Amino acid sequence: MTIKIKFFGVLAGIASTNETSFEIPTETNSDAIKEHFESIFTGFKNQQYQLALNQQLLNANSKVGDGDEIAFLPPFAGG
Amino acid sequence: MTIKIKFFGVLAGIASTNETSFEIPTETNSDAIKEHFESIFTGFKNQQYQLALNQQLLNANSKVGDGDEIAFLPPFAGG
Amino acid sequence: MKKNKAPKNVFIEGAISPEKIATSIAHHQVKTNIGAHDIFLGQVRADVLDGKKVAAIDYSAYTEMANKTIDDIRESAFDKFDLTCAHIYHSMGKVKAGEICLFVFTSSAHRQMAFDSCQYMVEEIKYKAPIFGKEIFEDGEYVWKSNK
Amino acid sequence: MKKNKAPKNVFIEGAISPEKIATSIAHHQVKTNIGAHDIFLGQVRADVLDGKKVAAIDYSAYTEMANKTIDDIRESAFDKFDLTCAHIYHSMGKVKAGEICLFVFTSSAHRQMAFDSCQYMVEEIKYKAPIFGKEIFEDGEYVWKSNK
Repeated sequence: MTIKIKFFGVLAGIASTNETSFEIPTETNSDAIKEHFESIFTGFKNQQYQLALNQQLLNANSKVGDGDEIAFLPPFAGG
Repeated sequence: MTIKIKFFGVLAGIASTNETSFEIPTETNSDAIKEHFESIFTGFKNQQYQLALNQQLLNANSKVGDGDEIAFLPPFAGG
Repeated sequence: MKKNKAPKNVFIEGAISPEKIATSIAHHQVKTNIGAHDIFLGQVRADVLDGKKVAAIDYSAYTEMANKTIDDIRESAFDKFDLTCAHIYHSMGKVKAGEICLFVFTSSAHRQMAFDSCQYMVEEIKYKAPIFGKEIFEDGEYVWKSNK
Repeated sequence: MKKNKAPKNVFIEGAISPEKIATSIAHHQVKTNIGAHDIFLGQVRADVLDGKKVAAIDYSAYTEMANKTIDDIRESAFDKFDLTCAHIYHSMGKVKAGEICLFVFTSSAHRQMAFDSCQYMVEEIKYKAPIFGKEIFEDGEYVWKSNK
């Protein structure tokens, strides 16, 4: 299963990339994905951010499956 | 003594003029001026309007003397 | 706040053009302490009254008093709100349906002040400035407009 | 209100020009049921942080989600307010201090709806749209901006 991962703003800087994919054997959840990337990019832990699943902000841990898109979103600054 | 009189909007139409002067022997008041012009231009009585004395709206009867300017102002429609 | 100088003339002959608005916006780009602008535009509506359509409004005013009143409104906005700039223009004479007759422009460091002051000034102008409008129908007849 | 069509792209490369705003205003002159427009403009401030002056903001966004979010905000404004038109544009990439980065334009028959809907959309965009901004100082260093 492949999950598409996107990083924005300060998080893209820490990860040194805007986008990656994440291969997993079975269905996973958003908390697990968050932990995984916080263990790779330890700087994420010092940042405030939210996750979006398929362009919807997540309020709670959610199931994530094949083809889903998870985005790591730092604070918004539009306008 | 000369008082300057100005008419605007619908009232200027009824009076067929924008401006006139009003000669009086002694100091008068705004109610007297109003009555005077309502007797000349009877159509004024059917109109809603306010008076301004020297560019200030009047809330009550006020003394009017030489050189003062009285304006007859129908409802405002700015914007 | 008291001022000695004569009030600025807010009246423009005929409609207010989109180009004038653009020029006014462009003039504010040197003021880099501004973070938010709010612009209100009044546009003449082709209202239908008794089956007849409004083609234009012909504006007249007690010019000296209107300029003084609007200057006072502007000064009171500076007292009430934390503003960087405030500009007001109103049409005089004929403005066709679809054209702009009122332009109120406020600028501040932050958006709330720009919004609140713009709304405040528009309401004050509508109720306090001695400006009169003849709604002219397509057939040439007219009625006098009232904000009340 | 549900829509099937793809959301409109609100992003414009670089600053939003006063001419674009003028053109947008001019396009509304055929809509003679409009009586009031409200236009909000966000302008980049030359804020001083730790003694260093902001020279520009470099905007980036989660484009697809931002367009969808802003489209939803616009649709909800039509549900909440009696609107004739609503337009939103946001800059992408670098916008210098003094230049315009956000343009929100509402039109209605009457002023209260134009004011209220413009303010509503600006607040919603600031808090819900995934748009990011790097405040770039005159010396080339930067900090990430946050609306919270």
